[in-house]
This record gives sequence, structure tokens and C-alpha cells, in this order.
Amino acid sequence: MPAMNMIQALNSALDVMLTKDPNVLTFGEDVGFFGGVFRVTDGLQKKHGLTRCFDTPIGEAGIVAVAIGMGAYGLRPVVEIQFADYIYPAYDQLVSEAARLRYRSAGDFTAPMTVRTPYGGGIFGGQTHSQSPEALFTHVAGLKTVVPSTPYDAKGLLIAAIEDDDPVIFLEPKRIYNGPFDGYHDRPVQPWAKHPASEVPEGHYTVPLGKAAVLREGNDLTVLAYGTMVHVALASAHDAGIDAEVIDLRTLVPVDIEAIVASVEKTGRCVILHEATRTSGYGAELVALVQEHCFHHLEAPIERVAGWDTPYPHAFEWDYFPGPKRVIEAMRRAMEA
Amino acid sequence: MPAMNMIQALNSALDVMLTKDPNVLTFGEDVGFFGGVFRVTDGLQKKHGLTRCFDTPIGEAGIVAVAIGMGAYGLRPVVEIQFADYIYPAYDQLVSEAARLRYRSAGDFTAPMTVRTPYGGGIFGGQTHSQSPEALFTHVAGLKTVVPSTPYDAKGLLIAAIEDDDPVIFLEPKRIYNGPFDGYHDRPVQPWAKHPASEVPEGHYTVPLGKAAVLREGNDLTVLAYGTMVHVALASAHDAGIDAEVIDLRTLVPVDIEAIVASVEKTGRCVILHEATRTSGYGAELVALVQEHCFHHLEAPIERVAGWDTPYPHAFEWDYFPGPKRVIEAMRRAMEA
Amino acid sequence: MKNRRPLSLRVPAPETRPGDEPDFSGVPLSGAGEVARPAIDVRPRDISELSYALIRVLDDEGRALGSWNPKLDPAVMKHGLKSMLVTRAYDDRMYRAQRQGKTSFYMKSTGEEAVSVGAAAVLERDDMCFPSYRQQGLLISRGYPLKTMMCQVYSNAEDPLKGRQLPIMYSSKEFGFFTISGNLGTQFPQAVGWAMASAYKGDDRIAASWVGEGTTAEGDFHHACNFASVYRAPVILNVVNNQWAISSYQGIAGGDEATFASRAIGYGLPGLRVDGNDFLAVYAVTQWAAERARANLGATLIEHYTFRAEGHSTSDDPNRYRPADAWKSWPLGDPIARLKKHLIAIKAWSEAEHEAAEKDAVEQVRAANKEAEAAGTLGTHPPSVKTMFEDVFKEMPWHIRRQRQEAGV
Amino acid sequence: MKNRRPLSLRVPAPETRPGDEPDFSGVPLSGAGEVARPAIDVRPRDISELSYALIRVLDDEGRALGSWNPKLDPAVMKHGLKSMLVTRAYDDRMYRAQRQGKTSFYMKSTGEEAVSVGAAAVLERDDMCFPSYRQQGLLISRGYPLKTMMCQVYSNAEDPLKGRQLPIMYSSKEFGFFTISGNLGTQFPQAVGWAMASAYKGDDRIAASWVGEGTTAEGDFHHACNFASVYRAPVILNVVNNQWAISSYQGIAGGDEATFASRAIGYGLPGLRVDGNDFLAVYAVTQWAAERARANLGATLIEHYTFRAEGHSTSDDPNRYRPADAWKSWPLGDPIARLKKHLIAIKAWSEAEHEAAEKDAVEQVRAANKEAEAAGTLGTHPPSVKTMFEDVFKEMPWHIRRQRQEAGV
Ligand SMILES: Cc1ncc(C[n+]2csc(CCOP(=O)(O)OP(=O)(O)O)c2C)c(N)n1
Ligand SMILES: Cc1ncc(C[n+]2csc(CCOP(=O)(O)OP(=O)(O)O)c2C)c(N)n1
Ligand SMILES: [Mg+2]
Ligand SMILES: [Mg+2]
Repeated sequence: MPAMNMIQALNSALDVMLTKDPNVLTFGEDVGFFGGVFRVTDGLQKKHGLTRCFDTPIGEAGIVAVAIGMGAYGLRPVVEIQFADYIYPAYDQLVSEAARLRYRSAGDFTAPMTVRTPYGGGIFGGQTHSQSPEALFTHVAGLKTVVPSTPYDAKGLLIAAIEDDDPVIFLEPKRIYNGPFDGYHDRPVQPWAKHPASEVPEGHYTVPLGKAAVLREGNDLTVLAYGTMVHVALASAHDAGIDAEVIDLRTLVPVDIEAIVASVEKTGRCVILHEATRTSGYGAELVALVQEHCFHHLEAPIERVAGWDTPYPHAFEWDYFPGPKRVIEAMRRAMEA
Repeated sequence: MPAMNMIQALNSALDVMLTKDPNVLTFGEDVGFFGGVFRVTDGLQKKHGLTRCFDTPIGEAGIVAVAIGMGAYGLRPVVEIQFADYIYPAYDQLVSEAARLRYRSAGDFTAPMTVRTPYGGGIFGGQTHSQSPEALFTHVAGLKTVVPSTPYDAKGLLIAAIEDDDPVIFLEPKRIYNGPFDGYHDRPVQPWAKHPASEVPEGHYTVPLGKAAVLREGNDLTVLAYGTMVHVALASAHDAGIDAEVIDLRTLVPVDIEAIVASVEKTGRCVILHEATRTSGYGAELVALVQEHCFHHLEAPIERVAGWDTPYPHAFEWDYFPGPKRVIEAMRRAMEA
Repeated sequence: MKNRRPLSLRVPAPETRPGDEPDFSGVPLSGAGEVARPAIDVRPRDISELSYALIRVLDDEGRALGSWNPKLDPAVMKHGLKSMLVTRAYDDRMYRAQRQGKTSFYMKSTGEEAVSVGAAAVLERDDMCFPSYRQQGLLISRGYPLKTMMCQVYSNAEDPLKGRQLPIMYSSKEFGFFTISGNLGTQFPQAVGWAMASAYKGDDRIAASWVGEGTTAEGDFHHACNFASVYRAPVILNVVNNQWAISSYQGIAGGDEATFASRAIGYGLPGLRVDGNDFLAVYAVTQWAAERARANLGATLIEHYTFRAEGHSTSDDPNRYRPADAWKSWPLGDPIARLKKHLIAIKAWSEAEHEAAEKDAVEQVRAANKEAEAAGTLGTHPPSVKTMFEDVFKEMPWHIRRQRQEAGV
Repeated sequence: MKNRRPLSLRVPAPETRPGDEPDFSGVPLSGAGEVARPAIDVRPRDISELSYALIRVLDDEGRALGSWNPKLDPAVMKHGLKSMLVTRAYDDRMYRAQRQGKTSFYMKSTGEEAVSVGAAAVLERDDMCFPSYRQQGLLISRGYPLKTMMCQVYSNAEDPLKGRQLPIMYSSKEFGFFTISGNLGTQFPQAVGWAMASAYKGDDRIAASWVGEGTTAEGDFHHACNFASVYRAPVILNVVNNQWAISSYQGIAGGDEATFASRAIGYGLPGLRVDGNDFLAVYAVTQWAAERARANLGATLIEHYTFRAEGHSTSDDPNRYRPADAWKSWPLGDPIARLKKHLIAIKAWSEAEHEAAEKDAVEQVRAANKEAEAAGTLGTHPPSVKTMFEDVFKEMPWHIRRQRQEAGV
């Protein structure tokens, strides 16, 4: 089985689906000839042809609208928004249209489409190349929101998203495109090749939407995370020497409530991590769910470690990024409360 | 003191500010000659002139962008988005621009502007005239979000918003424009005239942003609400015969954490209400804040009563609207847990 | 360079307001048959003057003139006339139903019936229409059951949309009628995407979409034109310039500065302006655009010049912002009267037949309404509440299932 | 009607790709001085051909020809030339700084310097510029300190933006330079709003904004044109058509179907296309638009026809998607060389002076960079971390204060 980084795994998912299903096509800014600014669509135009993988005008609303129309026709478009920070112009089409088509037409029209977009910080991208807008989608009835954390999951989840009959927002943690990042920015970066989840089958497989993964079992504390923060969680649990259970949510809506409840009922303590700004982030929903389902098991306040309620400033990459120091502090607080 | 309904109070706020400050102007779809589809700007063009209150093209992004440019010039524009359901095309300008200007220019440029928009259900507006998008703004660092629940507050908060140097999203609960609605849709509707908060001074006054109001004192349970739901909360507390403290948050960001904590520390129980869809709604943030600040005082899981995670369907106005029945059930659950 | 004159802000305003006499002197009135029909493979830049002219076929005497005359079989025209009559009767009936409290809301298309009925006569049944909310004429022309439309308006148990949509926001894939959105303009670039999909598949279906002149100000209008141009999508982009967007006149949308048809020029698309109250002209222009699209030559933008005869919706009173009875003096007349005159002029129709057709239209509507009302009006026989929780996703996820349980349904 | 030919999807592609010889045969090359300058109060529709022509003043021999010749004082031209030289030297130095790891990112304006430097020569200091990220020439022409620009690029303690913005996203109200956004196009309608505010106040200041040709596809481009037209805003809307948007050529933005200048036509705005590498032509056209705006006649759209000589940014390698060294054969040449030739032709300049000016530019940049580096490069002397929590709001609310405490700063 070849070792793939996340970019290669995503590319492979698209390649598999373009090969398998003539109704799959992919487009977005710079995705055609060039293969995308992060190279996720590299080689696909050459292999599958100009009409199956192509460049678009710089109009995110237009890209999504066109994909909705194509979805209604019966295609399964996969569009790329170059950075999640640039998805807002398409917000109306996503919220008012993609998410609503099935409901308002009582199933007559649907928009089976996938919106891929790189998100998150850690690359010195400044405030407009670092954002994590997942909560803006989890609030919207009718959208599924998915965030992979490894090459294996990235490919399997992307294929599942493309095959899903509902619109899926597929957020790619760009910090870990090339290697798992544990938040210790001053240590050498590992390539994916050294990580078991870089073993990615060449062909078709899926990782089901709506299912979390327990990446580390533990009895004392539950950590809920997704994307890059999964790796920060693992490193932090290890370094803090805490018997923490680390759950990679993978899908935010619909979330795997059973996995969450099973773990928190066991541990009685919970720390929630994300890069997005804290206030009204997806962490708030997780806190609400955990306290609603596990109130009588909770032994300490649920902790949130998140991006600060400020934009993501260029000079302060590591002061902003919720790294191991803050995560470990929160774990200790949760353990000591 | 004249009795005003909420529309008249908002109109009076605009009139006072147009009179007082030549840098204040107001515009939006149908707000000029006609005075707005809800008549909030009625008579203002005639009184203050064509350039101070005017119609715009139907382009919400353009309306907000133009207001940002005007704000940067030194004006204090107040724009109307005809329904909150139509604010999404302007989302990028609000999130990426209005909210960020001060920060990214280190205070060199600012956008002192107010975006008024009617929100919420209860008027048989169907899925695109009933939405409550507040959580999409509370997540955005740099925006203040305000929701009045009475004519007195509406005027005082709107003046405070216009005078505020930061961009403010001002959500107007359209169901209670003409009278306080307690959620009992099958009972006769009261006009504002019978409500003490319809006594509105004619001139200038403010209700400060960031300060909640305790509208009903109680010892057993804290209810957090805003907008229309405040009236549902009051009626429900009364009808359930529960000694509930009802807090009208008025400003969602920055929220009055002191008022919340003081109340929940006293009561130990908390029910949170909103019309917006439940998942990742602003209620989730309130749950998170309450459990973070008051964990050791909590005697029962915090309850959320909210809109269902579906669009707001035309035929099911009262099945969707979180009315007294559901609120009382939640109060009882919180009391009995 | 200093010592400059102060600037001033221009806010456009219409010529007339309530109390004034309507003034339609600005309405372009090229004579019927005056504008020549170019070949469908013309270079758009060579026909930019068509964006400023007004393509008209029917003259005041009911004659069909010029190279745009589609020379239709009388049967096609009669079907068009009858469809317009039914549309008008339907609008009147539903308007009254709203006034009677049987539903919450209604929007008429009175005065603009030719825009949708004319297009329906050209498009194939498997072409897809992406309408705004004033193209009920498309469904009616295509024979969609009136009763079903009414059940939608009444949000009753037989509403195919299960009471979820505001009245008039129909949807029928079978009848090539895309689900109407409450959000203006969103369907315009979606139609382009649908058309691109047809081209991508090597199929032969085309798409058409409609927005009001007010809606051209939305960003989605721009995206539609731009994507249609870049990918040469087989789509017809219609702007219905009925002069008003709720209370704001077309100048607020930019119409005083250039025609809406001329927006096409900057995208390299043909932009045609047509007398929207002339069934034959609407037919001809739509046909030209459809042929062009089917020949893989791409999209056309059509501005239908017409007038919103009544209020914007049942929530609106136009007498607050424009002269009363403005429609009566609208120089392009009534599309029904004009097509009727033509059919009579060519002796394919008579006053008596017309009267009978009018009665028949009213009767069809009455009969359908009786059935629809029997199935329930707003609030009397709603769909089952549990359907409220369905179709958010294909499979109901746990959290919605739980909410349905909480609702006890 | 059936039995129709299958449709096919057209995806535009450029003439040449890596490995091919650059082919610029499509570049419009009207001769210098050929296009006549209309009066500023011309009706836009009467000059629509200017959207397709190319306004040029300087010919290949360095002569300034025709009615667009602004007949500038040599001092103005020399200031322009020197500003372009400094801009190019600055770009080179900062590009190297990024390659040396002193910052994370940089974007050059090489080959397009005349676009911003030419405009800067026309606009008053109290007019407001709403730039994209390739108009550093505006700041440099206006005498903004190079060192301060560099401190921004280095996100160091002397960065006036406190390390918050990506390199090159300058902001200076004092120098009439609006805070640059990472989000493309958002500033275009904001400039219109700013201009409307000036008109509203009865002031005499005008605004100008710039977007790339790729960015014209955003909805905000449409909003800017439309609001500018409706309210007759005193604003100059510039489209810098440098042929490329990262890896996609101008055809993907619609440029194969119509010129970007012609987008103006549908809004009733004048749309001028100018040789963007001709300092005098850029000056003249900007001056025409500025005069028009100051005379309360409203907005102008200008397409600057130019070429992005280098990569999109330091993150880009243009040789992956276009022929290597494409700029070398760009038929409109190098704006610096062309203005130099003209100044020498009119004997206001010499090779020796030019060489000295070039050296001086490099030296100014070198000196400024020394100072800037002394104040820190990315990560070495950052602003105080506690500033990260400031300026989200005017007053810091409790939750941000608490987060600052949690951060321990
Ligand atoms: C995005 C959005 N903004 C605003 C509205 C409110 N609205 C509904 S209809 C309308 C006027 C539309 O006018 P026009 O496009 O001319 O269409 P017409 O009603 O004349 O057919 C407005 C402003 C809306 N539905 N959607
Ligand atoms: C809304 C948005 N979408 C996408 C991007 C990513 N992006 C940055 S520059 C660029 C290309 C812009 O091309 P053009 O407008 O021609 O300007 P140029 O770089 O040529 O000056 C893109 C796609 C962005 N910054 N903002
Ligand atoms: Mg209209
Ligand atoms: Mg470009």
C-alpha cells in the first residue's frame, strides 16, 4: 500500500471517483491545468480531460451556484474553494440553496455536491488564510460538515462525501496536508510517511460519514477534536501523562453522539479543542451536547481550548494557535477540578 | 410620554439621530419613499431629504459594502436588510470587512455602522422570512449583536448602536413589532399600548450595549432569552407557576456575563431559549458559558429550547415556533432533574 | 487643482408619484417589425443596438410585422391566449383567497402573462425552467394541474411540497419547473450550472431562467452572465423589467443609465430587448435564443419590457408609491388584448370565442379551487406534522429524529 | 424539434502553455495617438468603442502623440519614472527578503508599475485609494516611507499594523491608502461608498479603486459598478488586466468574449481601455476620469492592459502554466523603459541620469531595508503579544480581556 500524504490521498479520492463515475467532475479557481494552489487536483485535467477538471472565474458564489445546478441535473460536482476564508461570498448559495433544495422541493430536487476547502492556521497565512469557519456550517440544517485528520480518512471520507446524496462541506486541515502537526512548532516536522494512517489503498473505499474514531483510549478524560487539533490532542495527552481518551470526530454534523457519550460517561471529564474563535464556535455545541447527555457523569466543567476571539494575526502564529501548552493546561484544569 | 409600538420606537430612534447628527443616514431596499416594508423608516425621507434616507438596488452585499466605505469616510450609516433571511449575500462584507477593518488597520480605519434587520418567525413567512441568524454573527470577532424585546429598549439600543464606534448587527424581532407576543398564538394579541415598555421618550436616550435586564426576579430557575422569546419566557414562567428569573440578554456579544452568573449561582438551574435552529445556535454558547462559570452551582442539566434543526415551514408555524408548551416542559424538566 | 466645486449625491427618483398623472413618455416605442432579426450565429458585438431597441411584432392594429414574426400556427397562439386567460383568472382567484384568509400570501403576474406563456410555447418539456415567483404562466401553459398549484398555495395535505414553502413557490421536476427560492436571483447561476451539465453530458436540453429587473442588482446576476459567457452555457437568461421592485422603480436598479439588455454586452453575450406584452415577439426572441443555445452558441440575455399591473404581492399597496391605475395608460397595452386582436385580425378567433374562453378559464379555476379547498386551506388540513422533520437530509440523522420525538410526532 | 445535435461544454484555454513560444498576436495594438479624447461630459453610450480600442500616447520611438497626450511637465514625468524605479527596486529587495526567510510572503508589481504610479500622479493626497495588493506604487509615489512598508512586510515591532496583516497588506489613512483586504474585490464597492460619502457631505474628494481582471468575476465588482452608476459616485474603478490570475489566464474571467472595459457599458458608465504600460496614457485616462468625477458626472471604469511579468506571489511558479520568459515578448513593453525613452527623446533625461536614478532607487531601498531589518524581521522582534487582543473592538470586552489573561500577556 503506497504511503500518501493528505494531498495525495485527496487527489487519489478524486481520481478514483472521476474514473468510476462519469457524473463526477471537479472545478474551482486554479484547479484545472495547474492542479490547485495546494496541488490537490494535480494531473486530473490531463488524465480525465478539460471538462472534468477545470478552472473557474474567481466568483465563489458562482462556483457553488453552478454546482447546485449541476447537482440538480444529476451530476456530482466537487468544487474547491481555494481557502475557507473565501467561502463567505458563496455563503448564501450554500445556506439558502444547497442546504434547502431537498427540503423545500420535498425531495424533487437535490444538490449532491461536495465543497472542498482548506482551512485552519499554522502556515503563517495571516488572517485571511487561516480561518476555521466550521461553526458557520454546523448551524445550517441541511449541510453535512466533515473534517479529516489523516490521509487514510481524508480519502475515505472524501469518497463518502462525493457519494453522499446531501451537500457536504469538506474542510481540509491545510496544516497537516504534508505531515501530522502536533502543535510543537519548534520541533522538526514529521512527514506523513512515518505515520500508519498514510497507508492508503489505491482504489475505492469509504470512511463513513457520521462516525467518530477513538484514536487513543483512556479512562480519565475525554478529548474531543478534529482536523489538525487531533494531533495536538494526542501529543498533549502523551506529554501530560494523562490517561486521556482522544476522539477524532471526523464528521461534525451529524456528529457521532454515541461515541461522545460512551467516552464521557466513562471518564467524567471533557476537553474540547478547535482552532476557530471560541465564542459560538462548534465547541459550544459540543459542550451543550455533552452536558445535556452526560450531566450526571460530569466531575469537572467541560473545558474549551480554541482560537482567541480575534482575527488570526500574521506575526502571532504560535500565540494564536491553540498548541500543546494551552491544551495541557486545560487537561490539568479538568483533572484537578 | 407617548405610547409607541416597536416600529414607531425604531422610527423615532432614526429620526432623533438624523436630526442630531448630519453624519447619520439610512438606506436599504424600499426604505426611502415608501418607508420600508415594515414602515420603520416611514416619513424619514420626506422629513430629512432624499440623500439621508433612500432606496437602494437589491444587492445586500453592495448595501453593506457602501456603508463600510461611508463609515470609513466618517459617516454613521444605518442600513436595513429587508429580512434577516436575505443578509447572507452580505455575509462576506460583514465578516471579512466590517468586522475586521479596525483590527487589520490597527485602528486606522473603522466601520461605525448599524445593520438593522427584522428576524424571527411567527408571521407565516415561511422558510425565507422567518430565520434567526444571530449565531452566525456572534461567532465573528469584531461584530456586536443586539436584539431588543420592547419599544423602549428598541429605541434606546438602536441609538446606542448608531453611536457605537463598532459595527453592530441589530436584529429586530418582527413578530413583536406591533405587540408583545407570548407564544399563545390562539389567544388575542395585545397591542404595545397596554405594555409599560411602550412608554418611550420622544427625544434622545440610550440603553447601553452589553447590559442585560432582569425582567422577572426568581429563585428557582434562570431563563435566558432575547427578542420575542423574552415574552414567551415571561408567560411560561407565569403559567408554570415556577419562581423563575427571566433575563433579557439584549446584547448577545458582548454578553452580560455578570448578570447571567449572578442569577444562575442563585438558582442553580437554567433554561435557554431561542428561535434559531438548535445545533450550533447561540444557545450553545450560553450553555458553554453557564457551565464554565457556574458548574459547581448547577443542579440540573441546562436546557435548550430552540427552533428545530429544519427550515421553518410555512404550514407549521406553531409546531416550529418554540412556544410556551415546550418552554414549560423544559422548565419542569430543569426543576425536576 | 483645489478650489473645486462641491460634489453632491444623486439619488434617482421616478417621474411621477401618487397624485401625479402617470408619465410613460420615456417608454421606447420602436414600431412593430422595425427591428431586423439577425442570424443566430451572429457575433454578439455586432448586434449591440438590439439591447437598446425594442423588438416588437404586433402593431396597434393587431398585425404581425417584420422579420421577427414567428409566423405561428394559430393553434399555438390560441393555446398561448388560453393559457394567459387561465393565468389571469387563477391569479384573481388566488388573490381573493388570500383576502378571504384562506392563505397567507399571494403574488399575481397580471400584465406580464406573455413573458412566461410566450417562453413556454418555445421550450421543450424536458428543458428546465428556473423561474422567479412570477412565472406561474409556465406551469399553466405546460398543463400542470391547477388544483395542485392551489394545494401548494393553501399548504394543505395535498400540497406536493408538504406545506414547507410560502404560497406560489411551486416546484415540479416533472414539468421542468425548478423549485422557487425566496432568495432573489439565486436561481440564475444555478440555471447556468444546469445548462452546463447538459452540455457536459452531451445532452440536448437547455435551461431558462427569469429574474425581475430589480433582482439584476444581485451578485448572482453577474455570476450567471459571467459563467454563461465563459463556458458558453446553453441557457436563456430572462430579465423581466416590469418597471417596479416592490416600491422602487427601475431607476434604482440602474435602468435610467442603461437598458438591462445592455448588461449582456460586457460579457460578450447577445442582449435583446423585447416588448414583453407582445406574445409573438416574446416567442420569437425566445426561439432565437433557444436555437442559438441548441446550436452550441451559448447564452442569450433577454430583457422583457413590461409592467407590473398590480401590487408586488398581497402585502403591498402600490398606490402608496406610484400613480393610481398606472397600468391603464401603459403604452404597450395588455398582452391578452393584443394577442386576441391579432387572432381576430387573422380570422382565427372571434369575440364570441374569446368570451367563451374567458368563461372557460374562470370555470376551470373555479372547479379546481373547489377541489383544492376541499383538500384544505391554510391551517385547516395541513400535511402531517411529522413531515416537518423529513427531507432535511436524505436519511434522518439522530438529532432530528430526537427532535421529532420531542415534538411528539 | 427533436433529433438535435448533442451539446458540448466549452472550457476556455490559453493559446500557449509551458514549452510553447509565447503568442501575443491577440493583443490589441492601436497606434499611439490614434484614439481621440472625448469631452468629459460625453454620454457614455457615445464612446462605447473606447471600451474596445486601446488608448495609447507613447509610440515605439518614445514620442507622445494624439489628443490623449497629457502634455505633462517633465518634473511630473521624472517623479513618475523615479517612483517606478523605486517600486521595482523595492519589489526585488522584498522578494529576496522572502527567499531569505525574512518574511513569509511577498507579491511584486513588476511590469505594472505605471498603473499605480500613473494614477498617483493625478490623484490628490486627500483622495482615497482602495487598492488591491499590487498597487504599492501608490504609496511609493506618495512618499510613504519605504522603511515603514518594510516593517509591515517583516511584521516587526515597528509595523504600524502590529503584525496583524500578511506582508504587503499596507494601510495608511494619512496617505490616502485604504487597508488592503485579503478577500478579493471587497474594496471595490467600499470605494463607491466612500465616494458617495464625499458627495453626500458636499466635499470635493474622490475615490479610486483597483482590482485584477480575475477579480472582476466577484459579485462585488457588479455591486461597485451598479451602485456607482445609480448614485453617480465620484469614483474611478480600475481593472488591472495583467492577463493572469494566479494560474488562470484572462479568458477564464471572461476576457475572450468581451473586454473588461466593456463591462461598463451595461451600467451606462464610460469604460476606457488603456495601454497600462504607457505612463502618459494611464495618466491621461485617469485625469479624464478624475475630472469627470469632480464635475459630478460620476464614475469611470478603466481597464489597464498590462502583463504580470513575474509569478503571482512568492508562493507561485508561473513556469508551470505559461511559457517561460513570457514577459520578454510582451508587445506593450516595459513601462519604465518606455517613459525613459520618452524623457530622453524630449531631452529632459539622459542615459546617465537614468543610471544614476536606478542606483539611487536601489540605494534608497537598501538603506531603508537596513533600518527595517534592524527593527526586526518576521519572528525576530515582533510587536508585543498583548496587542493581539486589541482593536477587535474599540473597547476591549470582558471575554477578550479574559482571553488575554489566559494567554498570560
Ligand atoms: C436576496 C433577497 N433580497 C430581498 C428580498 C425581498 N424582495 C422580495 S421581492 C423584491 C422585489 C423584486 O423586484 P424585481 O426583481 O423587479 O421582481 P418583480 O417583483 O418586479 O417581479 C424584494 C426586494 C428577497 N426576496 N431576496
Ligand atoms: C474572495 C477570494 N477568492 C480567492 C482568493 C485567492 N486569490 C488571491 S489572488 C488571486 C488571483 C487574482 O487575480 P487578479 O484579480 O487577476 O489579480 P492579480 O493577482 O493578477 O493582480 C486569487 C484567486 C482571494 N484572495 N479572495
Ligand atoms: Mg420588477
Ligand atoms: Mg490578473
